[in-house]
Amino acid sequence: MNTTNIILIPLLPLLSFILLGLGGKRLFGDKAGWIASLAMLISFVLACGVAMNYFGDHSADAYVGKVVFSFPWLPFGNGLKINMGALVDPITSLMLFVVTFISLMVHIFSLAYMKGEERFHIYYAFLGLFTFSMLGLVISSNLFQIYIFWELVGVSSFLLIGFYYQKNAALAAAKKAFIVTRFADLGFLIGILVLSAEANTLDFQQLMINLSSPEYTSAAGEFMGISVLSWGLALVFIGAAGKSAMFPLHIWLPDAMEGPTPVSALIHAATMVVAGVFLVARLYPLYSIAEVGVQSLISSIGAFTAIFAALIACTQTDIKRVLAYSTVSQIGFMMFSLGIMSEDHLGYTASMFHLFTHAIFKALLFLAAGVIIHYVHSNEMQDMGGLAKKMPVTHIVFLLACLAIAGIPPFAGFFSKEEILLNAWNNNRPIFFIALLTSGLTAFYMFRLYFSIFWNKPHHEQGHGKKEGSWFELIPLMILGVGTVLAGFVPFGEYVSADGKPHHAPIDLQFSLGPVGIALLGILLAAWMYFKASSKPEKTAAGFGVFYKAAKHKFYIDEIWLGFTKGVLFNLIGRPAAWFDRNVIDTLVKGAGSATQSAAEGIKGMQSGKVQQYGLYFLFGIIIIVSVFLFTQGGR
Amino acid sequence: MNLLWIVGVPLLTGLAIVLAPARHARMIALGGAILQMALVIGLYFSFTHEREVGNVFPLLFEKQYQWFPSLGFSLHIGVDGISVAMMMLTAFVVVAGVLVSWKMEHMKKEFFFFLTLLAFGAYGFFMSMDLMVLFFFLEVAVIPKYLFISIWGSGNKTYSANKLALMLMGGSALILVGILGLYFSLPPESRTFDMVKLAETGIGFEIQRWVFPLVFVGFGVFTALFPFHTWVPDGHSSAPTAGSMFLAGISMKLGGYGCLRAATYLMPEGAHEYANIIIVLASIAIIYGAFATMMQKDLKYINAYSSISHCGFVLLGIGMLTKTAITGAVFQMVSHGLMTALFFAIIGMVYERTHTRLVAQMGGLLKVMPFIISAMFIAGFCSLGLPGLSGFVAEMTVFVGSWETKDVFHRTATVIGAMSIVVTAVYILRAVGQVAMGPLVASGEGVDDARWYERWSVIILIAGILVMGLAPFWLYELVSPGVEIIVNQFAGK
Amino acid sequence: MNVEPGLFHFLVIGAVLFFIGIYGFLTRRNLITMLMSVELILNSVNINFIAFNKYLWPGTLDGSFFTVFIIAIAAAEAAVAIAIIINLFRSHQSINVEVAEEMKY
Amino acid sequence: MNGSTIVFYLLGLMSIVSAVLSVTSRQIFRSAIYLLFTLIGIAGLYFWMDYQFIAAVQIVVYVGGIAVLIIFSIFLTQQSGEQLPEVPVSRAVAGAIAVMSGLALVLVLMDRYGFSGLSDPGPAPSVAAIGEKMLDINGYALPFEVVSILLLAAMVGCIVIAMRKKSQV
Repeated sequence: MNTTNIILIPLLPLLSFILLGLGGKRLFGDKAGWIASLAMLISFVLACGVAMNYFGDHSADAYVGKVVFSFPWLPFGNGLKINMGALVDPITSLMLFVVTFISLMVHIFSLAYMKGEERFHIYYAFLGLFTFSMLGLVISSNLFQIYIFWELVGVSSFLLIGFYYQKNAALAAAKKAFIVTRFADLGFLIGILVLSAEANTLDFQQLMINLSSPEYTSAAGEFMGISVLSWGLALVFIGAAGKSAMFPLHIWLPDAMEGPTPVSALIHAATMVVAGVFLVARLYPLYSIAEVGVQSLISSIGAFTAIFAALIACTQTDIKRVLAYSTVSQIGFMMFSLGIMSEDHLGYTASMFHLFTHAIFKALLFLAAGVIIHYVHSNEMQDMGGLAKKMPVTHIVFLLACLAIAGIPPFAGFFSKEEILLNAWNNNRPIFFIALLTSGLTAFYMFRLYFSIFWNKPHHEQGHGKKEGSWFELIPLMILGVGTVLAGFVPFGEYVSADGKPHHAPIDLQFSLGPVGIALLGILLAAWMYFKASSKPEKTAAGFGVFYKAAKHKFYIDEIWLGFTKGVLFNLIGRPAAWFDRNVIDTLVKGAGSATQSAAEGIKGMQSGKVQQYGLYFLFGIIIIVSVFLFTQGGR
Repeated sequence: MNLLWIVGVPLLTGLAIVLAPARHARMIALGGAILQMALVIGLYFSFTHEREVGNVFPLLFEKQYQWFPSLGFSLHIGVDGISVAMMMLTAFVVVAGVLVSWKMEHMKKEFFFFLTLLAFGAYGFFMSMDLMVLFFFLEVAVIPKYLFISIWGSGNKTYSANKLALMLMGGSALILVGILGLYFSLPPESRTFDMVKLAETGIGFEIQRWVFPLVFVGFGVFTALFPFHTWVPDGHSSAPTAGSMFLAGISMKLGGYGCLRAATYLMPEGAHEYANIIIVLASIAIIYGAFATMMQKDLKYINAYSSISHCGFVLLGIGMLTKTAITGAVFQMVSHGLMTALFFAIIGMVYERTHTRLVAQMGGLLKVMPFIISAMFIAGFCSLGLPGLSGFVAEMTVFVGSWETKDVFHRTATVIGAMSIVVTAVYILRAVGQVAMGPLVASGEGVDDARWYERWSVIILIAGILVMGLAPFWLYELVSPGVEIIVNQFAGK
Repeated sequence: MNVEPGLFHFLVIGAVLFFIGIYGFLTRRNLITMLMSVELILNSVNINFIAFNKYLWPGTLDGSFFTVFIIAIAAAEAAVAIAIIINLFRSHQSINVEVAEEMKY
Repeated sequence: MNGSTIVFYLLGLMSIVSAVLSVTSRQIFRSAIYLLFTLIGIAGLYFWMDYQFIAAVQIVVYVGGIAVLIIFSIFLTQQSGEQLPEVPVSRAVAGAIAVMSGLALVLVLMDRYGFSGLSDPGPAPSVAAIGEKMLDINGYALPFEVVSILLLAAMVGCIVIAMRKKSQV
């Protein structure tokens, strides 16, 4: 295991950030993208090396986590300290590969896609910052370290969503993304405090040993009837839910589509949004010993988010928003899979597997959507249609990705989704049925998208002979397309499992019939409605009535949040606080001042300069003093 | 290293400014400020060198000169890690403040003289080990501020200057009463103003009980202790740019340092007695300041109110009385000093170009002044506690330290404090986002980016923020022995 | 109470005159009337001196001398005061004390 | 109650009543005349006490000198017959309260102390004794000279103050 390599993996993107951020335009001009892509390529190669090295080492019975490097970054006085380190274990290796791979694809894709942007170098600088933060997050060996990078990915996401900074929508979306995740991070932070105080350490490995030790579990405290450990984990889960856009904190993700499309592919589809899943997976050993309530919290929120987002996705018309809701839904799958704990920990492997395959095909979908959007200059579905012939490469890879996400064998999504469903079937039937329904919906909305874009009505408006896209765009699409086809065949369970031991995931063909069947049903329905332009969609929508309208308006969650922030935070707390400060406290202060002043005004008259008045005071004074002496001690 | 150099250089600089022609004032001030910075950095290195060679004596470079022997006080100076950290903060802010005021035209000789005088007061304050001398330097650092605001200020400056001066003087009065009360409550043979001696001999609980609140509240006024914080918004918003930087960057730290050194260190039992009240007030200040900030429309008011919130962390840390929390309080002082000075410097630059400080009248300025606005983003991110910048380190240390005490009260206070990070994010992003992003407003057309002196001013402060944010361990190593001495006072009792 | 006039009676007269003088001094705004009040005060003091001299130390002369000196000084004082009053009247056309307030502020 | 006692009370009453009138009258000229009566009454009291020399000085200096001086200055500064402004009630009341309480206090004090002089004082000093003592080097010679100088100074001062300055013409 080469320590330097592991440190270099995140540092190269950081270097590219610093170089491009400080002197980008002057030093490199239009070559900025190449510099960043080169750094990313080296990172990717190193990451592959690390992963192969790690998984290639079969000497031990199981894959164990190794802290390959660690130094105290910030000690606290009480024995706790933030160590900056690198923990290499199966999911780290996996994530290193995924992040560097997707990031590399996005870097290459952007060379063409973002060409001619005024802030081209800044874009690459931010991509570098994001990639650095995300890589730092996945190699974290310390709970606080993960929080640090967690915040950094949040801020790079803010910067990238707001990349088109002159658009008000971008500003609003960037703020919303940051603030909503920040709100969730509050839970994470308090969770960290709880866990660290319980375990007296922040390092993951020691944390898990300490908190699962019998000495601790026997002496663990309670708060409001729930063990402190469960509190801590539930709070950490809030953070994870925020970053991974779980209901009801999902509202930021669809808006985040205001950012450049490659950014959506990288951050809001493949990597950052799964950080929550990664975090829960990182703490999986603790969640598995926590109270059942915490586990079912995770699984029920995940499952609800999955179906909820899928329903919304069926009604959206902006293709990036459809994809965004689809992302939310798929992350819901990963999340509930983690939450359904069982003896064999199949959910863990399945979730990670799905994370892996989803990253590839969702990045593909977004990048393809980017190509399409550039081609038709619109995000709206009704401006598209009949593009199949104009954009053959995009068409094929898009189809592959849609099949993958719908769970049609032998594409990537099939295998991972199958494991998730199997785990749910074995351990939690209600969630299984929800997930099954969601699978059908997924197939439906993805093919709705596919048919609307590529078939439906003939494309005639513009761009005869227009190029589909530059090779810099198409090559990453093809690579990802290949990945979509092949990723499912990775014997994933061999490498990634909760306990590090190889895990043979059974593919039960009989069991698969149901999910695949329902997915096919969804596809057929979509084909029936959208293959040819017709009025069927409108009629169906009308048939659903209020329900359709609610889904179209995202079930009004945004409005509820807006009402909460505007109504409660601003009007109920902020405004009174500001008012109170200016009018009550300041009045008290001013009152002290003006009381002094008026007292002075009052006694100013005594200093009239009139001798007679002074004489009067003098006389009174004498009288009073003499009387005091006379009647207090005058008795003698 | 003789500490007197560090107070001597600003004094000599001030003298030179007075004597030299006005057109050289800024050059002399800058030279003096840079010399001070060099001295302070040199002090840091010789300090760490002494520590490395095993000098474990709590105070280094200690010196004691007779001053007023008949009144029982002497010029007793010495530094520990906390002082060195605070002095470095001062040095950074002073250089940045001089640079920002480079184009000051109105009464520039006086302006730079007072700037230097403030530095003199602050350095002296951070190294004095005698209560009376401490008080003397505190006053030296306060009075020029009144002049800053009333001469070079803007807006409702007379009102603000009066308010600031009166409230700070009120605080000083409490401190003086406390100090004198302490002195005369002691038995005659052990009467002294020397803090080291006082800490050694200890002060009776009955005395601590009534002196502690006086001294703590007195210094608390300086560091915006709720409800004595209302000078902060008015004072900061009326002061000239460099004045706001000093006010928020250094003066508010005088209060925090004083609370730590003169109140908590000398009177540990008093601190225990009142810790819960301090925590309650600090928590209120944190969350209430944050919410009040959310509704402000003027950039300077936003930063001033957020200073109330951030200084709440200093007091929260002190109130928690654990080593980590107090370390966090010191971190927060340094961090907030740098960050808020940077913020005010930038607000001044933006104002100079757009002639407005109202957030609603700005927008899209990133396009025309990328350097300034990028720095503003950094200041904003530091304020909302982004890792890699100093604010994060400070806040997290306070939180971890606060969480240590395992009861519901302390933990509730911590959670309330932590809640402010969300509110902070809201107001910072609202303000900075509005200023930087969106369509460019008309007032931003054709303005230029930062000039060389502004660039350097910003770079110096950002360098401080980054060094602290990226490598907090060295600051920890510097500060923690000093904090340990304070905490041992509790343990010893 | 003894109706036979004695020391006490003179002292009472002196005190009453003294306070009448004070009253005049405090309430009048005219400089001449104020001067007259001052004369009353001085006279009441003289009465006391003489009465003490007569009833307490009959063999001595000190009370008388004080009285003489007081009268002499009162004369001087009156002369100076009237000179000032006349001068004031010339410059202000009034001898009301409240008119002369240039040095008040 | 013999004649001497009646005379005493009459003299005392005259002094006090005219003193009161003197400080309250709104006619400044009358005020001066009442003052004159008070001074004469006091001189009478000195006679009653057998202090003829003091009484004589009182009449010569006060009645003959100061009172006349005051009357002259009234003529110089005031059209006679003009009424003085009325004293505001608040000022009168404040003054009265102060004076009354002061008087009460003094009377209480005197009552406590219980001044009781000799019931039969000896003979009053003769004018000759006064003259001798006045010029005795061990007596009052120095004060006498000092007072002389004071009077001289006052005289010079009066002239200087009251003299018309050239610029004022």
